[in-house]
Amino acid sequence: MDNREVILDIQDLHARFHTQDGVVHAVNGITYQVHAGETLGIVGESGCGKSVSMLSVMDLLAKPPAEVQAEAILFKGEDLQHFSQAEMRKVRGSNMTMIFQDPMTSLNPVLTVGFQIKEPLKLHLGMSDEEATKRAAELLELVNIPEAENRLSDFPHQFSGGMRQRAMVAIALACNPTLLIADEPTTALDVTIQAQLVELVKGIQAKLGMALIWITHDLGVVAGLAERVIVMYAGFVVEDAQIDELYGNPLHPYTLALLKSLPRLDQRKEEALATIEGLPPSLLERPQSCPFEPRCEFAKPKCKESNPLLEAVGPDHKIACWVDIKTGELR
Amino acid sequence: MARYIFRRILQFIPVLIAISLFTFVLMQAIPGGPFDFAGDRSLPPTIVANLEAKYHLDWPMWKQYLSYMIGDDILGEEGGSRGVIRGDFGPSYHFRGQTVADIIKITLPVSAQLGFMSLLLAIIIGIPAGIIAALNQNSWIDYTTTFGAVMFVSIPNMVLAPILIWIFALILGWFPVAGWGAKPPYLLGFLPTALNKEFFSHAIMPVFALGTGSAAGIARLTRASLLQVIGEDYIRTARAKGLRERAVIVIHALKNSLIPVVTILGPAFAALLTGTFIVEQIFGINGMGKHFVTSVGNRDYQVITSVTLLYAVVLVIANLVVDITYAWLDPRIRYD
Amino acid sequence: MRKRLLALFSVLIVGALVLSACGGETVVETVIVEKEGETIIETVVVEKEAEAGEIPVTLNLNLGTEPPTLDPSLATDTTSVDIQENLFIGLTNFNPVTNEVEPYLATSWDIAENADGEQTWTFHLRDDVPWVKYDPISGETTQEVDADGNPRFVNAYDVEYGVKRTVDPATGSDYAYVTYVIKNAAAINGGDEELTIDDLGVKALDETTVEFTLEYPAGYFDGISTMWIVKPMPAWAIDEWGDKWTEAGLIVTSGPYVLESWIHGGELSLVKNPLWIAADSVQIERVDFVMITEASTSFALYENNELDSTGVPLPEMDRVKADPVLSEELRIAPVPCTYYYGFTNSKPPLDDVRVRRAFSQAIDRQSLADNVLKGGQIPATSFAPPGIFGAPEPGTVGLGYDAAAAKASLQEYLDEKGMTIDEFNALDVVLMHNTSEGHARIAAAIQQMWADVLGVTVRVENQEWAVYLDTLKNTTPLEDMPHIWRLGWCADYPDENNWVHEVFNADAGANRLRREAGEFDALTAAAGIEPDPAKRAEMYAEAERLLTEVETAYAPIYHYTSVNVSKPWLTRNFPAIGGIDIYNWTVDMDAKLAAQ
Amino acid sequence: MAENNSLVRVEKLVKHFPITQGVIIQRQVGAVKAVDGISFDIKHGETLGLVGESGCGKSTTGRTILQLHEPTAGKVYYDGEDLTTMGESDLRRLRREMQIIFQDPYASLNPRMTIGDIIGEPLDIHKIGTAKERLERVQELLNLVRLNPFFIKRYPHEFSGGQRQRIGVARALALNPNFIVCDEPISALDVSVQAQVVNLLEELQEKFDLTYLFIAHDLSMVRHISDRIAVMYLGKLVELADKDELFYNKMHPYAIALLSAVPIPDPVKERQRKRIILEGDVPSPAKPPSGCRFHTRCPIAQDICKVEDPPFEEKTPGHWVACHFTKKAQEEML
Amino acid sequence: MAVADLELNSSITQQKERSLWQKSMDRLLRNKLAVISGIFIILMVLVAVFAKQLTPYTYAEQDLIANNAIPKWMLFIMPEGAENYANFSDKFPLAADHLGRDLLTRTIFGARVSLTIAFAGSLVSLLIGIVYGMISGYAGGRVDNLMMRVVDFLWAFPFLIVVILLQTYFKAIASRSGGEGMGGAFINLNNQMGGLLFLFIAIGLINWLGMARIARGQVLSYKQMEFVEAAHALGANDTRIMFKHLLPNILGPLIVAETMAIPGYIFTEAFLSFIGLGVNAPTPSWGIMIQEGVQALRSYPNQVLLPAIALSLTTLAFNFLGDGLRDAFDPRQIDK
Repeated sequence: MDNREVILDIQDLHARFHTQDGVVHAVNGITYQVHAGETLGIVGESGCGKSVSMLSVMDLLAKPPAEVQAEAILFKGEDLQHFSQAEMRKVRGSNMTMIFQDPMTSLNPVLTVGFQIKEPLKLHLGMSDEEATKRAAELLELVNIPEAENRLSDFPHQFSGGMRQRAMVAIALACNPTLLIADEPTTALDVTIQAQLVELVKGIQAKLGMALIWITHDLGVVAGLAERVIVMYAGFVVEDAQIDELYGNPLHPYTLALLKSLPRLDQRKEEALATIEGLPPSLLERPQSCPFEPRCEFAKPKCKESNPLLEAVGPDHKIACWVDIKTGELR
Repeated sequence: MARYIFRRILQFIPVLIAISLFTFVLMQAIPGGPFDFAGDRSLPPTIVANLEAKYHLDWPMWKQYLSYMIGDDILGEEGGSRGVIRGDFGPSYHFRGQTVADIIKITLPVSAQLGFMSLLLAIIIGIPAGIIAALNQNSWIDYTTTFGAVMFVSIPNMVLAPILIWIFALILGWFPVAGWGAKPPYLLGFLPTALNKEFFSHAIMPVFALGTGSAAGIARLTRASLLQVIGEDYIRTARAKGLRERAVIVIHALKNSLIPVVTILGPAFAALLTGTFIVEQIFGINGMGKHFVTSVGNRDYQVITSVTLLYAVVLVIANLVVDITYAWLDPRIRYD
Repeated sequence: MRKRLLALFSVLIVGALVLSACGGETVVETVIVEKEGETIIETVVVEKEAEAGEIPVTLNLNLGTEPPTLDPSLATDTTSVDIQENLFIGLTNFNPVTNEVEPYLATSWDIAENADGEQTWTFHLRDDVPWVKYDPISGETTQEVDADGNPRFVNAYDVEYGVKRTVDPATGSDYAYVTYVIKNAAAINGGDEELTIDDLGVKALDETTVEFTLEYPAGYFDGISTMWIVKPMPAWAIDEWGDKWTEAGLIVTSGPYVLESWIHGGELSLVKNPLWIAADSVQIERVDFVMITEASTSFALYENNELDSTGVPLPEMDRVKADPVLSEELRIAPVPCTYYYGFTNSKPPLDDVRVRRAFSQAIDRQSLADNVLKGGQIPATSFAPPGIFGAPEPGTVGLGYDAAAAKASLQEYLDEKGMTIDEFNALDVVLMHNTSEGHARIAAAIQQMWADVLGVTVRVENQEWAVYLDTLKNTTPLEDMPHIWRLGWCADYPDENNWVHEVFNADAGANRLRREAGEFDALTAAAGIEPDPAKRAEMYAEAERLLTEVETAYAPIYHYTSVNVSKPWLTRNFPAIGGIDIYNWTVDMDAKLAAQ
Repeated sequence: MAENNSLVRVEKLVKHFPITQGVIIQRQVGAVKAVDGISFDIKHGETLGLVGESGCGKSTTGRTILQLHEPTAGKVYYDGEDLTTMGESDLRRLRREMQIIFQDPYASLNPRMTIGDIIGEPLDIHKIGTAKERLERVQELLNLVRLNPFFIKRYPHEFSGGQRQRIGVARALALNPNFIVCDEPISALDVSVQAQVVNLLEELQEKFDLTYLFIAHDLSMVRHISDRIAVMYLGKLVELADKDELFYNKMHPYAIALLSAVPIPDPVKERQRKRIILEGDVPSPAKPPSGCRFHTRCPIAQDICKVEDPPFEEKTPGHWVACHFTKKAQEEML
Repeated sequence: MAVADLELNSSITQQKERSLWQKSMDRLLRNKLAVISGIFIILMVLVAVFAKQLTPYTYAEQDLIANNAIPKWMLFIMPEGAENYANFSDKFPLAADHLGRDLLTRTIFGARVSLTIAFAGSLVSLLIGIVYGMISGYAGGRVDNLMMRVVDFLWAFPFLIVVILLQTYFKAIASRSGGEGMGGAFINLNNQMGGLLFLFIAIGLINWLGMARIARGQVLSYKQMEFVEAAHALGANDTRIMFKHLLPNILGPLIVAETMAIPGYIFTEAFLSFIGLGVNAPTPSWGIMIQEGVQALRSYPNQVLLPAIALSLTTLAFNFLGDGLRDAFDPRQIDK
């Protein structure tokens, strides 16, 4: 077990969107903890609720149409749900920061990069413009942007995609956060640039010691980065395990299938890739059965009857499944 | 930027030539000349001939056009026209003794003041209303503002204006019935010399009648644009920084959302300036729009062509200003 | 950048406020400046000390439009004529009440025949009418002086100059044709190269005597002598300033008022001429004109006490007549103008007199006046209105409304041609008017009358004025000519010659009716030179009868009236001919101020 | 490089997109050198993988081969026929044999057309069969890509990404082509769906003896599906080899760095791997660096690299590389 | 096949197939204001089409005696003192105009003119705009550049001024007899339509610029879409791509823009009527009725009220419908 302090404790988080087509159940009661200095990977396919859950925690969803409920969202022991708007703003951007998927649209195109980096410095640290400018240049240097000082006055469109994402990292790091949430930050980037960014964030994390949540659909990136991984499917956490345990001993049928379906650079082609047939379920109805049941090769009648809860099946290993995939029998 | 402006100004030239030619030819193609009649009667042929000779309307059309554009001395004719290129717009056929330049000097500032203030009103009312509506999306504030905006767009100013006069001038007696509160000469050629009660009390109703439609249009556009911007990723970034909602809107959303609004200000200004006719007519304001329409009836060729030309110049300048503002608002756009 | 813009904006606003803070009244004037050796006319702002003391007796009127010119040679429209009537003295003048020609500049005149058998009119002038100029900056009216420093008075040479200026083709006077009665005027104005301007039949015999030699005898020349085109004009001022000589600050005038300021298209002000021969009898000290086209706005200004007199918009007539106050202020005055429908006499089916008669007799002119026009208009059966020399009494000559006769007349035609009414309607008779709401109303009403009485369908079309007159030219191909068209005619001088002869004579006029010349044309030509007034009147009455009853070449509809409201503190009259005579009006300023 | 069994042969292919300036008279002020003289061939029945980072010109290469872009220079032979000099009608005939599958399953299907119309369109264009025959063919194709023929009247937006991509495949197959350019067909799909599409493509290749040019940036998937792999950088080919040769004997510094950057879903291996992090960004193809285009980011670049563009040579049989220092690269970077 | 069976059972099989048009329609139908507006417009169209059947009077039929007549109940909207001058008659349900013509009838027939202008003007501008914009956008390169410069060029023409000049010309020409050939046929047709034809040609001709720009922009964005490349790859020719692939996709925004532009057309008609360049009397149009009614505003406000309300409600409806259509066609809300 991890003895480090739990800095983020999410308990039974739900998020729904009210749309014209009906209610979309994006997150359906997830529970997990993040420890200080820990790197947590959250993996899942598009629409599994991984981003929405983090945006819910950050209180960044527009309400309406979104609606968020949770038993508790404890950040450093305090329930964020009871925070006022002002208190929440203080947490956001200083203690808990976030970087987003698309570096092209996440920076304001009409404001200089420098201005955007300086904003949280002035806001949360009360720096003067001069101090902030100095610090902003340092931050840009920290994220490996050459001639950092000169580039503060550039506009985002004068930066390449990789540089923009690094500038985003600089903004997120501005106030030495306790927790950095990276929401698919490399998805839009090329492999070599992705490698740059991953190395950068790893290095910074080592230096600053903040906790890191890395949301991605790429099991490869997580493998080289995270200490612990959570796998999500259709708004549920289906598996939560230490990294080696998850890759070496996946216990949820979905995790297993996902890993099997990946072609691997380090392996010769053997035969056709394993596939997961079918599609993820529609989120318009709240599933009463196991959401993976229709696509699951281990499915049992029970899986159709009720939805399994996330349960510990070993030290630091939880799954939400009725079946023991080793035996193919009900647990 | 200077090069860009210079290039744009160079591009105006063919536009202006085309417009002047179009107007010139079209006006002459319409039956009836400026001297076929005097007031409510027609004139004998000898008199018409005298007058046409006096104003060189007996010349072939190409020559008349060149005389108008570049002047008689260049054509090697005696006539005294120095041509538009040297600032001589020729005489008015209808208002004997007045040149087109005289008329423009008096009427344009009035129309410009009216147009400018209406635009200002449109902006001052429209943009905040749009912002308020967008920030309260789907609330009663939003509905009221939007509905009010659409209502105002839907009332023609020829109805609005007399109603304003009836209520605010005749019944309540707050404002004078008609007229304009500024007189020539004008500061810098177009600004009223005194922004006093006299000026504003005269201006308020016509400006309102002219500007509300545009204000409502701008409000709708601002609302739509701001709503779109609020959905952008970088707004989420700004919120993730922990910025106050007001800072998010003012610093991060507003400038972006004004970009599409700015693009319609050019056409809106043109519409306000050329659309002053009805308001000028009803409020008895001595502006260029009113003058233009009467000139068409009078076949005052030089006035028509010159005023059209002038409108075109104002229009292209307004568009240029919009483009420059656009570039200023949006750093992604650079003209060079 | 934003800050800079803001700063600029604030400076502009503050600047404007500072300017506005300066007290006193600002008045705009035209001044002459010497600049780089050139004399330039400029408009400037003049700070006028707010004068303590009495408010001058002021009259507020609406001109409707900008006067196209204040130059007597060039004026053609009522707006211009209204202003210049008060600025320039005329040779003679109409009595505003009786319409008689009475002495003005000329104290008397003789008619004689010269050696060549030509008729001459000799006018004897008074010598005490000063030429004056108003200085807008000092507000003073000074008498003009000549090169030798002698004060200038209006004299016979000024009259000669004025007439010659009008006739000179280079002046481009629209109304020059009215002077064609003067010897050689038509030829000179028409550009006859063999004649010079000095061959014109006008000559100043001395300072106070001017002699006109006429082309042919014209008993109505006294009427012409009242007109602005033959007024004395200041040659030196016109020579100095050219086209600009009528601007405020430059204009040299001779009438009861002087031009104080003239903002083109906006406002125009007159002030009393203190040097005027009858200055004591002029009560109104200043006249402020606005130029508001929209009749309803003008009327609103009147109701708001911002105007002392104005026309009544037709749609407001019902209310005005019913309103206890406004109905008291309403004055309906006859105007010597006639509204008529012309027939294209050579275009089938209007080439048949029975059809024309049917159309004319089917018009219920009284109903039109009562229900559509509402301004007390007099139904017309002949052309010249009462008050014109030679005009028949209304109703004594011509065809009035007679539905049965109209029907019968058309039926007779149809029977003869073997047509049904539908076949007649298939001929697509067009009634055309120039674009105007009033004409459209009348046309719509008459169209309906024809449909009701005769069962004919007439198509109504309208054209913009300039196009319309172009269409009505007698050079227009017959197929482009509408069958029926509207026009109006107003008196230049109160004589039948100006009416039936100049308008309808197939040889003299434009012959829009497309008539063949006949008895009528010979009669009107002869009446023009007939010296015996009684005989002339008889001849004109016969001519009127021939044209309406026998030929029915056109259909007179009504004689105009002017429908005005005037505030109780204003005493005014409504001259039928010429401009408004403000110098004869009075304003009770105490009552006016009390009302405001 | 001509080989007898090659179906497609590309010789010194160049595609520049002009950058113009001027209002009425346009003047070319530069060019985006998207593809700048590349040569390779694709053998009958094989899958050639073409990898590279975004903006390297790999998609342009695919489109230029199919003459969807007019090549600026160079030749493209299909079955011995030169496509670049071919007339419009001949080209239309050959289009039946060459098809393309696109990256974006959303943008590649006309949202206003039904699935039946989309898949049937090639038949319609080439006037093949009667309406009924076409309908049958469409149903057959739907079955082939494992979609229910019942969907024929549906619109693209009613399908998931994977399904749409299969519709795209069905459309490409409608005319029984020999050669298909797969332009990043799986990049936009979720992991679990990628495998479905890749398997389908492989299955179809076997069934219909198809030749693929498989363009991708995901090297793992390229390795899985390709027979040979070409690596592109800034409009040039830098390395071309049999896939195993490329993975075990990579020579070009860029290929080495690229492969090292690909993450492997195995935490144990990830911890042991040597990763080469390239500095900086890919330069703009409008202003490519002089000499070897990779020299600005190359960890072993020497002076000569800035001046001299290394030739694309066959270092070992079937293994082509464009680098002055392949040995040094292997020694220092592996 | 197992997979196929699986697909058959998956969630999407339960839905009915719906095209994007239908989807947009569904979204539109959910917008209450837009639906009400749509119904109102349809109602107005029906009123215009069946005008003859709806009223026992014709628009030109007069009862001079009953000029300005009002029914007694209407007194409550009349100004003070109206009972002293009003001409009471129950013959006309919503009062009569100055010639004793039924106002309701004229308003109903006026809908014909205004709606014809609305639809014909938008049709003209849409057609020209689509063809021009599509050719320009599709051809690209020099052709596009040249064609867009022409649009920019024309953009500098002051719209209202040009309409006034054109309409003066058209009216002058049209009032002459038609004569032979194409021109003659046009003139005759125009005369039969009471002068409408040239009016909406004038309006449409000028408004096509905006449509062309939108069409071109849309074509440019869709041209790069892979489905267009796919069609190329399949051997489709340009015509097929333009009409089968591009046109259906670009139509949505154009329809939205055109709906938004319609109030402008209706207003332009009213404006031209106000300055005497509208349709020929006695054909009623709302513009002419407003112009006539406004003169009588103080005495008979009812006369302007009816056509003004009709016009305002119609433009209001088009505005709301346009808003609704814009939301319904919003690509961000449709796909995915």
